[in-house]
Amino acid sequence: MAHVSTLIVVLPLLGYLLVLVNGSRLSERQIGLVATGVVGLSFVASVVAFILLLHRSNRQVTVHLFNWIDVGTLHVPAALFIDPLSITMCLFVTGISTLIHLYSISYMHGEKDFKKFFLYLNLFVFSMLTLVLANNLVLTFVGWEGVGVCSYWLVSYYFDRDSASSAGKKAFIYNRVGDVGLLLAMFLLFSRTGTLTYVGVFAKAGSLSPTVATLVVLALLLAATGKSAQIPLFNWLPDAMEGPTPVSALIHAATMVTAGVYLLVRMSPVLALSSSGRMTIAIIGGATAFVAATIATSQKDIKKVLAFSTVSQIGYMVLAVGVGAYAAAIFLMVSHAFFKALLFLGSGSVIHALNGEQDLRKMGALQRFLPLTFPTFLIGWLTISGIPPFAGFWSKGDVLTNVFEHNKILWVVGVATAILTAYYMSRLFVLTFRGTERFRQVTHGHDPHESPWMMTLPLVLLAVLSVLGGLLDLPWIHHNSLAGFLRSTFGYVAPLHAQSTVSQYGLAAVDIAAALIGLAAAFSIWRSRSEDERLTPAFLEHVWYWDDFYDATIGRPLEELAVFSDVVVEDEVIDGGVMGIAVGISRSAEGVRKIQSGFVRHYALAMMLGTAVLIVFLVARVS
Amino acid sequence: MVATSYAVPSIIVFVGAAIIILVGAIGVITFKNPVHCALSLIMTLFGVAIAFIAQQADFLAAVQIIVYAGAIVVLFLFVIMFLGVDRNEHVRVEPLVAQRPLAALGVVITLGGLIALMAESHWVTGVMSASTNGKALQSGQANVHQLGTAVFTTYLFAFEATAALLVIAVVGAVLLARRERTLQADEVEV
Amino acid sequence: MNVPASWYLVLAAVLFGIGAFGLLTRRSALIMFMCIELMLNAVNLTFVTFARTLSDIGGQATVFFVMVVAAAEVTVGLGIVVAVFRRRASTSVDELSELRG
Amino acid sequence: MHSSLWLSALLVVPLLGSLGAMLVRKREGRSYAVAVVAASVEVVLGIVVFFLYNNHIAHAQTFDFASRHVLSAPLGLAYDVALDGISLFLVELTAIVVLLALLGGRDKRREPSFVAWLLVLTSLTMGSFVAHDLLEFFVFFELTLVPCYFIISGWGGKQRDFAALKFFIYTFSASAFLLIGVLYLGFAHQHQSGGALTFAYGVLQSTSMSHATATWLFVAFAIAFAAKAPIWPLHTWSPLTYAEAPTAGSIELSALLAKLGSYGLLRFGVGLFPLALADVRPVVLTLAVIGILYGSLLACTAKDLKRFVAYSSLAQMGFITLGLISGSQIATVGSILLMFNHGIITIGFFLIIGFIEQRRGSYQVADLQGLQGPAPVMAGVFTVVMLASIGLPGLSGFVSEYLILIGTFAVHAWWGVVGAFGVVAAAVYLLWAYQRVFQGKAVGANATMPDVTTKERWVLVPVVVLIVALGVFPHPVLERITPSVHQLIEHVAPSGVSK
Repeated sequence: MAHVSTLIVVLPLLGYLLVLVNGSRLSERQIGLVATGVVGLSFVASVVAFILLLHRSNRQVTVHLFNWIDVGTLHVPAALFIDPLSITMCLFVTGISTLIHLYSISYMHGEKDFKKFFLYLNLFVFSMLTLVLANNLVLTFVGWEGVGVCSYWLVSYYFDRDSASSAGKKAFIYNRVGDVGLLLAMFLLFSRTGTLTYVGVFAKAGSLSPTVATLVVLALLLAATGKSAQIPLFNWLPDAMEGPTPVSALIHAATMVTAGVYLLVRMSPVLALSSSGRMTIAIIGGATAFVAATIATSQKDIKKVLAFSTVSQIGYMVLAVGVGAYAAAIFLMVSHAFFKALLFLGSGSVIHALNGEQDLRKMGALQRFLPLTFPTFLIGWLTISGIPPFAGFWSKGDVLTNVFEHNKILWVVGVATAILTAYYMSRLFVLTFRGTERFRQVTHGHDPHESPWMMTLPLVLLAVLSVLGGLLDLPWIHHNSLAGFLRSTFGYVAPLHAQSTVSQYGLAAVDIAAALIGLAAAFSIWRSRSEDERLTPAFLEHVWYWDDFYDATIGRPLEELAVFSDVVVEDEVIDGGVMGIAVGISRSAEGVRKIQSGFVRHYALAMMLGTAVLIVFLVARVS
Repeated sequence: MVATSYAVPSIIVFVGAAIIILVGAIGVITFKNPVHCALSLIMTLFGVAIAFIAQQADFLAAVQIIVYAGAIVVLFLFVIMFLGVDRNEHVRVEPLVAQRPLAALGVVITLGGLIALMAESHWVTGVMSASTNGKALQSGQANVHQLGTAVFTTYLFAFEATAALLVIAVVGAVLLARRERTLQADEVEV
Repeated sequence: MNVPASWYLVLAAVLFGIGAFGLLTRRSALIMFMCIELMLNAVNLTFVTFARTLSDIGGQATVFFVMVVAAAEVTVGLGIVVAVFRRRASTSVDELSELRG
Repeated sequence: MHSSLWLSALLVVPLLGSLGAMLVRKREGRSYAVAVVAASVEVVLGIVVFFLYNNHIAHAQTFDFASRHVLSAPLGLAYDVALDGISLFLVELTAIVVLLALLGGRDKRREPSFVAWLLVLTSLTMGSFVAHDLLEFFVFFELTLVPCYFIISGWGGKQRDFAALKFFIYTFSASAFLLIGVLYLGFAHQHQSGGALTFAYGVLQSTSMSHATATWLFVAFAIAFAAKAPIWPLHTWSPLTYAEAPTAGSIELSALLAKLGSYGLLRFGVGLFPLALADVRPVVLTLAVIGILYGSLLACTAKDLKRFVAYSSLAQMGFITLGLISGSQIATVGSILLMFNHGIITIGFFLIIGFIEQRRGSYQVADLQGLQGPAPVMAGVFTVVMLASIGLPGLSGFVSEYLILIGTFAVHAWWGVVGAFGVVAAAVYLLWAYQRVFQGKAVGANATMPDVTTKERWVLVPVVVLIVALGVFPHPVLERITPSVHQLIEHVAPSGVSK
């Protein structure tokens, strides 16, 4: 067990080091295969660890590697913690990573920094697994920052484009604001419980006062909003689409952005102590889901639509966490990873076919040119829209059912978001694959061509997973499925009211109806046109002017403060004071220097007279 | 106090030494020719040496003759000859206004003050300095031994420091007096 | 019995005064040095006198060091005079007034 | 207890090297070789001392290699050296800095004097860190100004004379307060004990004094150390000086000499005047967080890379000050670790800036763009150094910053919170600089700038290795620092907070 779980983490790191050291001697394809291979092996190790864990009665294993930081009362080991939650995360992270690595070999073919791309990607997987498998908050923070910096590198991969480098910087800084939340949560927990391991914190969680617990939960929420792109820190994610598409699929859809949700779920025993904290989480989640969905309806860039869709879906997960439906959140996280990765990779395939064009207005009628991309994308679309029997229906349904029990208003918001989701995804689908051909200018008149097998194979596999993903946690087998497997890791599970079958089916019917409404609306509107100013208002297209708001309230004032400090405070006040003393001294010296005649005998005379005065003084004292 | 209560030889020695010293000193400040000044200085130094012997400072008297009169004044003469400045200085003219009256005033006040202080003060403190280690100076004995002991025990640190000082002074003098070469590119002038 | 200490002290004071006056009035750097020697000798004389009256060898030890310092001072001082003379062909200190304010 | 000869060797080897360098100055490049050899010997000695120091295992008194020789009893002068876990890493840093500064910041103009001054500076800095006597420390501390002055004024940029003068007068005037404080303390102790005048650190620690006296003395010490560190608002000499100094000089100044200030503040400020801490702590903590935020803010406006590092150092010194004044053991350990880490990180920054300046003839941000294209290795190393400075976990900066913040938070929560936001600020200005210099499209001279040569790579290797190693496995360092800090905090504790 210990060896296998260590392997899960170490393998990607090994791949990183291999490529780093030997990279210049390997061919492009070899690099790709090494990088993909280690992640694949890591997936195998995860499966083995999963099976081993299933056969244990105590499903919590700690693997101690070495003492990392050891000062006074602060003990931070580098240790892994394997339990149902972390192994679930490992499975889908390594699994999806393998597919996306494979896809990238072909997608990134011929790029100048091919080697660097896979270096970052392997390092990312390593960091993500560290985040997931850590047995304490500090080590989680290592992974947390590691994925952040890999995301920074990969977003600004095309560093000679200003937009890419700015987007990377923005992503990192927004994340950094969130990180302060995680830091503060750790500081609070350490000062109150004296430990930072999950097990230790949970054991002492009962001793936290309600105020402290709420503060911790809010700090964790801040961390989650940064990493998982929630209000108020969500607007870095759309910009992050500047990175290559596989990166968007892996980091900015399937894995990294769900880390915030993972953290909240992981800390569920602390969340259990603060109902106001959980309520805040639920509101943030619901609001994000809705706001992002409205924005997604008006985006013109295919990847931007998917990005806001990701924000919206993660909003659902956060909402689920807020109402205590942790298993539902994880269920949605896993299935979302399947279908969103599928959609991103599919869009990547489309972009690839159109020589890098991402504008929806320049697509259309691609159905017959992309024989494999089209059906897989179709499955992805239906899944995210919430059409049964695909995974999305079950996972989203699970979330909404739980929300319905806790808060009717949030449920209404959730359903409205579901309608919007079906709408914007259908718009995307229609504009891309149906309607009229608008891409001839981009392809210089040629027909778009389907991508090679390395790109389509992952699409097919992910499509299969999207179809079957619902099996993980069907409502009537809750106890033997994902929810049952995970239950032991949650500190507090909302007591499930014995729901009447009628209300269960009723809720499902509402979900289906919402999906169909959205679908129908989108088809009727967008089948015949590719743009419409009235339906994509500038307010939505510009993300509710969120960036401008931050710019005006934080960015610009800080910039002015910086300039003010530089010009006035630094140069005039502080250094002015210092130099003022110097100038004062030299001014008075100007006056005194006239005494200096330059004749040495004058000086000697002055000394002599001074001595005379001193002696007179002495005589006066003695007598 | 009556002069007769002192031994006549010591009075004679004192008066003789005083005359030599003062005549020499006045010679130093009045002669126009630097060579004459230097010779007057030797005279003064001899006088001081006599005063040293009269006060049991035998070793210092010897050093006074050897180092001062012998080495230092010879050095003066050497420089005078070397530079060829044995010319007359315009002693009668004083370019600096009021320099002489003020100098005289300062000197007179200082002298008067010193003598007044001497008359007023009580010098005997009874506290020995560190050098004697509690043992008083045995008057009337040769004190070379005592002086040597003091210099090489209590004042050892100072003694070593003066050694360093002399070396530095010699090096400095050599540097100052040698003819300048043109500075080479790799040399720092700091 | 030796003559009283005060006689020597007065002698030393007068010697000091003469030296000081010379220092203030003569312009030749060489002679100014000689005047300084006079002043140093005056001080030495007081030290020796006090060493005798207070029966303390410390006074004589100090004179010893004063002599060493005087020797060092003359060495460097004359070195400076030589160096200055090379540039100016004069030993008059009144011509060296570049350092006026 | 090991022989103090090791420490004396650390002091003497650079001096011998300096002498040797001057003796062989006639032959081109020979002085440089001699200096490099001396610096390498110094590093080897440093490594030996690192492994010999085992008091943390032996549970002995934490000072090792100690010996005291009184030079002049009446003056209280003594040669007194000792080493504990706190000074150990500053000694290591001193050795590493001089070697890397020589290798990476070679300046061929009047090389013999340059390397000689560098080595003299090393010896003096070493002396300050191992001095176990206040007066001795002061002498070393002050003397470091002399080689610095000549290095800046002899080999600096356009405004070198002004910069050198400002630096000298600024820090020299501030040190006057230290001298007064040291003398007062020494005489006060002599008065109390009735014994001989002594400035021995261990002895003076037991001086009893009133609350007000302790506060005044602390302030006197703190002014000198704050100007050296620099701590806001006594920092205004540093941007100009760092910008004007030659590469090796900037490295020495910010990587090493700045640490004299923070080290002094901990060892002598905190260690000698525990009584004052309760009163001065809020003030110093506040200055520290102002320094963090203010430095970060000004780093964003910096127009050249050296000023940029100067302001970022101001922020980092703020973190160090925050930790060592907090009275928390964890935070203090973090501060000492950060002193070392910041030294290594700064070497990395200045080396790369030096390489850029050498190639492009400028380190103005406006002149540089897109360097990642032509020089990926340089950009990569810069990224590592930058991320370490940001405090990315897994790299050295994180461990130290984390310890400082978590320790400070436990005892003075609000300052810890504000400090934590400094972490965001660091990301803002560092990424800003990286974007402007390394990202974007390289045109003109920027596009053809050569990447680092193999030789330069070898200079950068130790920097990167240390950054990664101390981030992943800081244990050997922490275990040596912690007992010494524990002892210091125990001494301070009765009057301050202990946690």
